[in-house]
Parts: sequence; structure tokens; C-alpha cells
Amino acid sequence: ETITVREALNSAIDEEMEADPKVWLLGEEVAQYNGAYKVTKGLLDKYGPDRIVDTPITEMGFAGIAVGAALSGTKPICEFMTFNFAMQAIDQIINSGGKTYYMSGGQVPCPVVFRGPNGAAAGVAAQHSQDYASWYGQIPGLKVVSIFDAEDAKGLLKAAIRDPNPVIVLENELMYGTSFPLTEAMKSKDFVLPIGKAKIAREGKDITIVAHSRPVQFSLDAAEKLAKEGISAEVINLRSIRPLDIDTIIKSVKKTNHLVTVEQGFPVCGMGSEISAQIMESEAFDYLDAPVCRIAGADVPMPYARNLEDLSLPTEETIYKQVKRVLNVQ
Amino acid sequence: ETITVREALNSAIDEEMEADPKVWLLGEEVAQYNGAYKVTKGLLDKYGPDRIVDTPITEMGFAGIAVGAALSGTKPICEFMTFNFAMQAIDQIINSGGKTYYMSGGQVPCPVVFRGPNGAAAGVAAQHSQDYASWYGQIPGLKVVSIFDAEDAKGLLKAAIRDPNPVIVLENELMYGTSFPLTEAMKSKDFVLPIGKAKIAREGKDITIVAHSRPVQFSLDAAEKLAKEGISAEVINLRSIRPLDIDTIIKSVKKTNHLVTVEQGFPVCGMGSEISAQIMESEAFDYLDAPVCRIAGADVPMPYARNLEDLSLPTEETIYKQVKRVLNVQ
Amino acid sequence: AGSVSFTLPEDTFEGYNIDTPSREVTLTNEEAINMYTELQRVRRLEMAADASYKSKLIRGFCHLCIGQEAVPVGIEFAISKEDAVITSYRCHGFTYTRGGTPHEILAELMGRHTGISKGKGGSMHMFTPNFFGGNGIVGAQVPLGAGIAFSQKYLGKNACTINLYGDGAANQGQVFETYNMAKLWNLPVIFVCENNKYGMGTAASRAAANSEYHTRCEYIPGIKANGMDILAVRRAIEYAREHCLFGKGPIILELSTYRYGGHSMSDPGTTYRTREEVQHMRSTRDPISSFKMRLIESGVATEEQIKSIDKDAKKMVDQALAQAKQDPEPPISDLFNHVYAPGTEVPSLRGRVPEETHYFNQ
Amino acid sequence: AGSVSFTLPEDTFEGYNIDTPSREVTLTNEEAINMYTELQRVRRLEMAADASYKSKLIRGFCHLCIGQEAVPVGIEFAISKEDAVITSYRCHGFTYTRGGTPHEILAELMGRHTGISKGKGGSMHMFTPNFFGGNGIVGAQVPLGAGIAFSQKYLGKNACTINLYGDGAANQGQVFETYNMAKLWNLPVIFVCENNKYGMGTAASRAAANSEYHTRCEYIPGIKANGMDILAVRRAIEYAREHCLFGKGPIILELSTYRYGGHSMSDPGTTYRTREEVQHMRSTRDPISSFKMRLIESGVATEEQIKSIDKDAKKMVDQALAQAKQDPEPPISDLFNHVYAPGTEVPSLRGRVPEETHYFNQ
Ligand SMILES: Cc1ncc(C[n+]2csc(CCOP(=O)(O)OP(=O)(O)O)c2C)c(N)n1
Ligand SMILES: Cc1ncc(C[n+]2csc(CCOP(=O)(O)OP(=O)(O)O)c2C)c(N)n1
Ligand SMILES: [Mg+2]
Ligand SMILES: [Mg+2]
Repeated sequence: ETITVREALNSAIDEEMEADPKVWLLGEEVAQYNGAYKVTKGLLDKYGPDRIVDTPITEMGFAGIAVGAALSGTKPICEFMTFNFAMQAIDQIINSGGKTYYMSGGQVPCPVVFRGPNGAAAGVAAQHSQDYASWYGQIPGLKVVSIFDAEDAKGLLKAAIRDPNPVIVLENELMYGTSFPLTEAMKSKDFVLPIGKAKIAREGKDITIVAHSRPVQFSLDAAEKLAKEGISAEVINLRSIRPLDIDTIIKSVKKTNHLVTVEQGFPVCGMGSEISAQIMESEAFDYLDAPVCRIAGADVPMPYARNLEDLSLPTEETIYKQVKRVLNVQ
Repeated sequence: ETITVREALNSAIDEEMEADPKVWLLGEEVAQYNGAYKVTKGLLDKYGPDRIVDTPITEMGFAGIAVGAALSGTKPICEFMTFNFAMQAIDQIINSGGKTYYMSGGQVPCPVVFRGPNGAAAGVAAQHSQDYASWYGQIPGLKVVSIFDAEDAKGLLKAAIRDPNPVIVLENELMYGTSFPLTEAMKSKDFVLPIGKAKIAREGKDITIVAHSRPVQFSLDAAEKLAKEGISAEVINLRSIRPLDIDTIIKSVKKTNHLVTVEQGFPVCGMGSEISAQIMESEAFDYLDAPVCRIAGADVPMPYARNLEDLSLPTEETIYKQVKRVLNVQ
Repeated sequence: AGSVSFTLPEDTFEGYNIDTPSREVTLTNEEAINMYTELQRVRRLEMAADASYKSKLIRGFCHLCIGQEAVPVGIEFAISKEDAVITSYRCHGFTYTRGGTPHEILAELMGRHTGISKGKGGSMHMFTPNFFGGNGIVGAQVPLGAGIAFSQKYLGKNACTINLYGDGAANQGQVFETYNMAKLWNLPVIFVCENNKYGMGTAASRAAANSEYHTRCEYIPGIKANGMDILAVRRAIEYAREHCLFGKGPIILELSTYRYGGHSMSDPGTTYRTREEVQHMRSTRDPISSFKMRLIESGVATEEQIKSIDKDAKKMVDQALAQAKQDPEPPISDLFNHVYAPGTEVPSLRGRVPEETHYFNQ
Repeated sequence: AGSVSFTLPEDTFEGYNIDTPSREVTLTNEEAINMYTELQRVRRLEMAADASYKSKLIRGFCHLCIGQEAVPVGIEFAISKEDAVITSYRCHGFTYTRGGTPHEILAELMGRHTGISKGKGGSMHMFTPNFFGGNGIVGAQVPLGAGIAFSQKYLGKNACTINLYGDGAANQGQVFETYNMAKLWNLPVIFVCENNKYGMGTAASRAAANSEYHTRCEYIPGIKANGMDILAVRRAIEYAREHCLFGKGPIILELSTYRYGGHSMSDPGTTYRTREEVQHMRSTRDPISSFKMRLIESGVATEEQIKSIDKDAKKMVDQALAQAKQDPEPPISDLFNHVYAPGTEVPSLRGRVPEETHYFNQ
């Protein structure tokens, strides 16, 4: 039995809306159009226009409305058509959503979820391809998760909706249609994944590959290929960007003695930078047999042409080669 | 002879406006009020309201206007009263300002300068204290500088105004009134500092301390104190956030074998993380006798109360202690 | 407990696509005295803040509402505790009228643990039940306010939200985005532009192509009211509240008012306006003295009674101040509290250096 | 070279705080033929894009203007090359009218090195001298357009900026911020709301509390014009341009138009509107057939001549397409070019891995 990431997200929202009448959802095209990427399909029919709310294309305004609603007793899920457009709203997300609880001395909680596709899609050029994981991941007061597969989708989105803090849920447009196994556990209405725990997506002993979102697939594919050559790579799906589950990475590195990070975002001050710095500060440092290797998006605005775009984003091949370089094998 | 950072910024703008009639300045309170922090004092009188333009409190709009003007033949300097407010405008800064040149295949340059105070002031709490160096530093298409002293102020702001690319100039409110020597070199109308070069603010041989903005002062003070105990610390004033002058840091680390980074921003995915990761990737790595130590703002929204605020920001004392810890001396 | 009636001056209200409220106001003597008392307390509170700032007990930004007291007080007398209020950083008056005590407010200003935000918010960030701050980013509170109204409507509450912003903030794009959604969704929100004539050093007309703030949205009715007259404020809000609670959707009020002091403590407030202008407002339009005159002239209170109220207000604030001064700073352990809700914290939060990392037991 | 006159229908224009333009239009036969030719070329170009997308030669987002051709073409016939134009991602038509060749445009769509943005921008990001794109973030181009007008005024140019945005974008706060500054600073900017009735799947009236877009700013005059009639568009722009060039400041136009296709290639465009609606617009309001009728009825051109123009347009585009298909992709070395201006690059830009780092010689 399988389920797509899209369906998993949909059912996560559906179940939480069913369970908690305070949960509602807003965003562009989420209701009548069933979602620009159809994540919210059927929800308008089921919950009606009071709970599934189409907004004008006014991100700053409706993100602020979502935060205000969260401060005052309801639990909005705010969909951004993509996180690129959330840049218009980022002041509301961070200054109003992320800081009010602290500024109020713990009196005014803000249980809001911001979700939508993050990072590069295909052929959409520079303004539609940015990965915001490290930006949001930097902000105390927010929690941030990044979804790879259907299990993540269901478990992390449900956890995010239940969490009393503002949570950013980063999805990936190119993964929406991908099918993954639907496990028995996932069928439970109480299937939630803990925010803050990474998942060992594949066990290995020679090198650790840490990734989030779509690059987890590339990492798994690379690991598969490496396995054929006798190299055993452990693949960690980060799942949570903030908090970062550095313990799981440390443990893995102590076993494998090698670490490669993979992300689609810009390299500078990215998740790879943070992981590398934290590893250097940790006891895992002494276990490293080679410097941590960061794989990231190229340090250029995303180009449109396919050949250039291809060179801007890590692939299975990039990872495969870097692993071999780090391990110093042919 | 001395000059304050404020005066240095003022004269940088003045000289460049005098030299190039295409340069103009806009922002809140910049004209009639002479600047919220008086950086633009006297410029309205000298250049008139066509070139020194007071704006309404509409950051997204006027940042976009600045970018549009830069795309079409003039050279705006856009002042943000503080960079906290630029979060409202960050889509225009990045998506319009930072990406157009690339998206147009190099046809439409964007010679705009965004400047204003960045990071924590004193007692202004969470919404007014964020440090955006690492965010802007992440973005290809932008250049980013961070100003510590009067020399930086004059040389880097002039360089930024002359640069044909969008440049972010991060200032520090608490440094505006500080006086520094006015050198002969600085008096020249052609005194510019290269964007992308760090400055060795103090030479040393035992440990390298890298900082930008106000923490450079704390680092120098700590170095002074350490010197009394026979510890020779080299202090690097980063000056440029993007590009990052990693070569100067590498060279220093090869000499001192120890590195401490200092910033006021949040620790996660900060400048320290990036420097640490790059050092690990570089040849300097083999010269390190201890892991890179990151000193940063605490991972909390800035609290108001003074005692908590004090614990949120690195001080001379923090640096002093960390240096001794890294060097493993009492 | 007698009552007293006033006819507000003819120029008290101006309507935009809506009738103006009645200018006949009746209130009980007790109400009248209470209103006066509250005005006086707000002013005393702000004067205490002013003095404490000058003696360096308060730091950072501090925005006072001296001259504008009729706005928070008039509003509170028009709404119920179930209604919500949200405003900008100029929030001490509202914090008081919404239930914060002078002690909690002054303690917050001094960064004490007993402060209304436990010392973590300071001047700009104060909250009480149904008062949502105290927001530092110009304009940002306006969408938030509409979101609060959304919750009220969603939860079926018989309540509305008073959504305050300044004349400077009125130009922010998010205000217009919010007008639009508030109208489309028929939210019970009263937009209140507190027009004190300046946004920092910029006169309203230099920042706004249309500085008649009640007419800035063609599809939402508006009323301008004299914001220096507490009865006008109260009446306008009552009228707007009924509009909202009857399901007629959003409405915009402009309250013309004036701040006597500078924008914040660092602004002398005299470079962009004349001393005469300030003096003129103080002497002819002051919300407290004008209301005092009304009370005395109508026989609700004697000069003596008023003096005793004033004295009590001063005493109340002085005591609060004395106590706040003695209160402790927040405990160091609070640094890492309130980042996340208890029990849902992240495993650890880093301090400035790894050794300062705080671990939460989970 | 004769000339021809038309009286535009009575419902062509609506004014808001301003008189409507004259409905008497005279143009030379040559002009008339040129206008028709341009309309036809834009449509053919978009049809070629449509087909190429379907055969997977174009990827990503691709927004066509079929149905809306009278807007770019009508505008171009009303302005000078010195005037500036800026629009959203729905930009192919404007790129063509502003001087881009069909070949450059199609090559860009296919990500070729010969593309108008060297293959780096794609469908949404095309530029020519005095055409500033091709902008992907809804609403963002509106402040940019005012900034361009600022430069024009600053540099003393006798020119204005045509600042286009959709009905969906019209609700963006930054549009209102821009109205305000454009009026305060008296910028020579013509705001043009291209109202094609939908923002993606959302009907205008569901997104806007006031969907009469020419009346959305109380202090800027507005004109609504029939955007399906090239002569109405041209006349409205001429009129607005004079307003601007006479120093009267900004003006808002609403051009009612219609897109026949979906929002982008992935939207069938049929779930939020009926097929009948689309069919009705196509058959009764089409900007090309209606203008063709005018030309034939007025004797400017014969059915034969029109057919030959159509054929030439198709041929022109077909040739461009054929060529674009053969063109090379950008060189790999272009990945790191155009991040910074030549000679002012940063020392190096990192690729996906350290070994892919590109170093600039400085
Ligand atoms: C987005 C943003 N820009 C700038 C500021 C700095 N600032 C604080 S208050 C203020 C003036 C606001 O004026 P107004 O809205 O009239 O309110 P008032 O202070 O008069 O009550 C400015 C510019 C800010 N806090 N937020
Ligand atoms: C800020 C932002 N939000 C959302 C989007 C996604 N988006 C692209 S086009 C569009 C609809 C715009 O409609 P309209 O302004 O009417 O222009 P049209 O497409 O009809 O020409 C949306 C929602 C975006 N590009 N930018
Ligand atoms: Mg004001
Ligand atoms: Mg539209």
C-alpha cells in the first residue's frame, strides 16, 4: 500500500482539523481551487469556507492575520504557495510569530503553522527557487521541519499542528507526487513524529550522509550505488531543522568517521555550515578521519537553462563522487 | 585628529554625492530631521529635496523604488532606520535587487546601496535587535559589508556607493558616536576600501579572533587584556561579510593555530558557522591545534532586562575567557 | 448616583460613507468620575515613566502617550473585557486600561521580574488578557488585529477588536491588505488611526497623500472623531462597536490627537514643530483639563474633589514606582525560558558560547 | 498613405475623478496595418510557446497572454521608446513590443544561449532597453516601476513609466505604498491594472473588496478602458501619458481584458470558470478579430491582405522557432557569470562542492 507525499499532507491536515475544531487553514487557492499543488484537495467540501479560507495574494497581510489568530485562541495553518512568496511576510513570521511568546514573558503563545513548498522546483529560475531552511532555522522561537517522504509529511505536519509554538513546515514541490509505503503506524490518527529527531534512513558504517528534503532521495540512491562498490553509507534524514538533532549525527559520525552534508540551499551560512561547525565543537570531532564535506546548491541565483540548473543542484552523482573523495577511494 | 563613525558615514555620502550627480538618498527621516541617528545631517541643506528624499514608513515600497531607480540609471542609497525594518522589504532587496542582474543575463545592473544600523542596540528588546549579517551574506548577487570603525565607515560606504552591484552596508547604532583617528588617507576623496578584504586590526601569534562590527572592539579589548598575560591574540576585523575574506583568516590561523569567531547574531547558521566550516575545508584545518570556537549572541530573542540582555551578547570578558579556554591556559 | 448629559460640539465627528454618531452623551456621575480618574492615572503613569527614564531607570526606546490619554481611556469605557485591543509600541496607556497595574507597567519599564512581561518585553511589549501588545514594528499589529477579529468571529464570540495604528503606520501596505481581507471576510474589527499629527519627525501630510485617515478605504465606512475629547472617543467607539457586532464588518475611525512630548525619549520633539504649536494644544485641547472643566461646570465634581483624585492618582503611581524600583531583576534562568512553551522546548539552546548552553529536561 | 477614423463605443472608457479620453480615433492606414500585424505576431508567438511547452521544449512556469494582446500592442503604439515599461511574469508580449525578437524570446523560453536573457531568466524574466521585465513575485514590479519613474524625473527625461500589474496583484500592500509615494513625489508613472478577471483560480471579486481597479486610490485619478480594443488601450495610454508628461503625477488605468488559456501551462483554466465564458469572450471580444473587422469594414485592408499578414506572422514565428530549437544551450562557464558586474566580481563563487568553485581573475 502506498501513499504520495501530497496525500499524506492532506490527510495530516484533515485528521487534525477533524480532531480539533480550532484548527483552520488559509492561503492562496487553498479552497475552491483545491490548492495550487492540490495539497488541500477536498478540504473545502468537507470543512466549508469558514475553516478553509482562500486569501488574496497578500502574503504579509494574511500571514499577520494567521499570527493574530494564533495569538487569540485558534490554530491556523497558513499555506504559502511557495516559501519564496513568504519573504513578503517574513517580518510577520519572525517578529510577530516567533518573538511574541518570549516578549510577553510566556503569556501569549502562538500556535501557528506556516507550510508550503520550499527550495528549487524545475525550470522556475532565481526568484522561485530559494531554500529558506537555514534562515528560519536560525530563529529562536520558531521550530522548523523539512519533509522528505510521506512518513515525514504525515508525522511532522501533524506534530506541527499540535505544537503550541510557531512551526515552519518546509515541503518540496517535486516530491508531492512521489509515492511511499503507507505503514500501519502511519494510519493511526495519532501518528506523530517528534519534532527534533532525525531519522536514520539507511544504516551504514563507512560514512555518514546528512540531508533533508529531496536530497535525502539522492543520498539514498548514492548509497545504493556505493553499496555495490562495497562502501557502506549511512543516510540521515534530518527531518528537523530547528532543533537540529546533532546527537544523531554525532553518534553516526563516531561510528563512520566521515561526514557529508547535502542541501539544495546556498552554501554560505547553510545547514551544512552549521552542522560542520557543531561537529567541530563536539566530541565527534576527534572521530573524524576527514574534514566534513558540504554539498550544497551552487552560490548563484538559480539559472533557468537546464544545463546550468543541473549544475546548481546536488545530484546522486555529486554525492557519490564526494563520498569517494572523502573516503579517498577510486 | 579624530572623527566619529557617524561623521565618517556622513562624509562618505557627501563626497560621493558631490562626485556623482546620479547618487541620491532616501529613507525615513533622512532629510528634514537630519536622520533618526543624524547620519545624514546637513545633506538636505546641501543637496536639496530632489536628492535627499524623506519617505513614508513603507519599507517594502521605498526599497522597491530604490531598486527600480537603480535598474534605470540612478544610484540610490536607501537608508533603513534599522535593518530590523528591512525585513518588510527583504523580498525587494533579494528578489528584485539581488537577482535581476543574473536573471537578465547581465543586462540590467542594480547599483543600489542599502544601509542602516544592524544588530543589537541597548534595551530595545527582541524586535529591534536582530543581526542580519548571515542572512544577507548568504545571498549571491549581493555584496555585504559590516562596519566597525570610522575608517571602515568611510572606506566601505564609499566603495559600496561606487560598486555597480547591490551592496548592503551594515552599521551599528552604538558605534555611531565613537571617535577614531582621522588619518591622512581617509581625508582623500578617493579613499575607498576594497569590498572583500578583512583587516588585521591587531597582530598576534597565539590565537586568531575574527569579528565584525562592534565586537571588533571587544576583541581588541580582550586582546589587550590577554597581552598583559603574555597571550598574543591577532584580531581580524572582517569588514566584508560577502565576499568573506577567508584567505586572510586562513593565513592567520596557519600562524596562530587557534581560531575564535565573534558575532552578535544568533549562533545557528551564523558567520561563525560559515567560517568554521570553511576553515575545516581549507588547508588551515591541519594547522588547528583546537577546534574553532564560535562566540555569538545567545540563541534567544533579545530580552529587555539588562541582566538578561547582558547574557545575550558577547563581551570582552566572554572573548577573554574563551581564548584562554581554547589555548588551555588558566 | 446622578447622571449628567453633554452635547458634544458640532465638529466632533465627521463621517465617510456612514452617518455620524449622536452628539448627545449621558453618563452617570460615577462613570464620569471614573473616566477622569483613569485619564489622570494614565498621565501620572507616563510622567513617572518620563522621570524614571531621565534618571536612567528605564532604557532603550520608550514612547509616551502624554496628550493622547483620551484614546485608551475613552476606548476602554466603550468596550467590554471580551473585546480585544492591539496597538503599537506606544502602549503604556492601553496596558493600564486593559488591566495592567501601574506597578506591573513601571516594573516592566525597569526590566524587573515583576514586570508585566517579566522584564522581557520592556516599554514596547506589554500584554494583558485581550490586550495583544505592544508591537514594535510599524504597521505589523494591523494584520494581527484582524487575525484576532478572525478568531473572535470563528469562535462565535460577541466581541470585536480595536486595532490601533498611528498616522505614520497608516501608509503601510499591510494596512491596506488587511482592510481588504477584513471586508471580504466581514471581520468584526474597528481600525483606529490614532492621528497625533506626526510619525516621528514627519508631519502627517508629508507622509500621506491623503491624511484624512478615515477616508482611506473606499469600501469601508469611516468616522473622524475628536481624539482629545474622551466623550467623543467613547461615543465613536460605541458606535463603531455596534456596527461590528451587528455583523456589518469593519469600520475605520480616525481619532485626532496630539502627543506633547517627543516621539520617544531621545527626540526632543521640537525640531519639526513649533513650541507654540505644542503649547497651543496643551492649553486649548488637553483631554484632561477639558474634561475636568466639564465635570466642574456640570457640577459632577468640585475643584476640591478633582484635586483629591489627582493626588490619589499621583500617590498610586508613586507607590507603584517605589515598589518597582525595589523589585528584583528577572532570574538569570529566565534567559532561556519563554522561547518555547513549557514541555515543548527544544532539547537545548546555545548561549554565547557552548558552555553557556541551556539544556531542558524532557 | 490614407488615414482612417473610428468612434469608439460609448462604454469604452469610465473615468474616476478625471474626464474620459476622446473616443474619436484617427490613424494612418499604415499604422492600422502595423497594429494589426503586431497583434497577430504576439498571438503567433504565444501559440508557438504553447506548442513548444507541450512538446517539452519549454519547462517551468510559462504564462501566456493569448486574449490580452491588445494591451502590450496598444501600449507600444501610444508611447515612445524613451518611455519605460515593467510588468509581471506574463511578459512575452511586452518583450516583443519593446524590441525583443520572436527568436530571442523563444530561445529564452527554451533556455538557449541566444535567448534574450542568455537563457538565464526563462519565461518570467525578459528585459530589453526600457523594458524592465519580467518579474516573478506578485506585486514586486510596482514599486520598481515607480523607481524607474523616479529615475526618469530625476534625470529630467521627458518620459514616463507604464507600470503593469494584474487584478490579483492589485491587492498587494506595496501597490498602495507605491501609490502614496508616487503621488507625494509626483512621479510620471501610469499604473496599469491588467484586469483579466482572475488571479490564478480566483475571480477578481473574490480577492478584492473593490474590483473596480481604477477607483482604488482616492487621490489618484483613474480610467477604465476596454482592454480588448487596441484603439481604446492606445487612446487611454496616450491620454494618461500626457497627464504624466504635463507633470500632473500618477494616474491609474484599468484595462479589462481576458486570458483564454489557463493561468500557466499547468492550469487547465476550466475549473474556476465555465467553458462558455471563455468561448463567449473569444467569439465576441477577441482583440484581433474585432480589429480585423474594423480594418476590413473601413476599407483599410482586404480579407486577402489580412490573410497574408497572418501568414507572414506565422512564418516569422515559425522561422524563429526553428532557429531557436537549433541554438545551443548557454556555455557552462555562464553559470558563474552575471552574478556580479564584470570586473567587480567576488574572488570566487562556490559550486555545489568545493572543487566546483569558480575563481575570477582580478
Ligand atoms: C517598519 C518600521 N519602520 C520604522 C520603524 C521606526 N519607527 C518607530 S515608530 C515610527 C513612527 C511611527 O509613527 P506613527 O505611526 O504616526 O505612530 P506614533 O509614533 O505617532 O504613535 C517609526 C518610523 C519601525 N518601528 N518599524
Ligand atoms: C508574492 C507572490 N505570491 C504568489 C505568487 C504565485 N502567483 C503567481 S501569479 C499569481 C496570480 C496573479 O494574478 P494576477 O495579478 O491577476 O495576474 P495574472 O496572472 O492574471 O496576469 C500567483 C498567486 C507569486 N508569484 N508571488
Ligand atoms: Mg503619529
Ligand atoms: Mg489576473
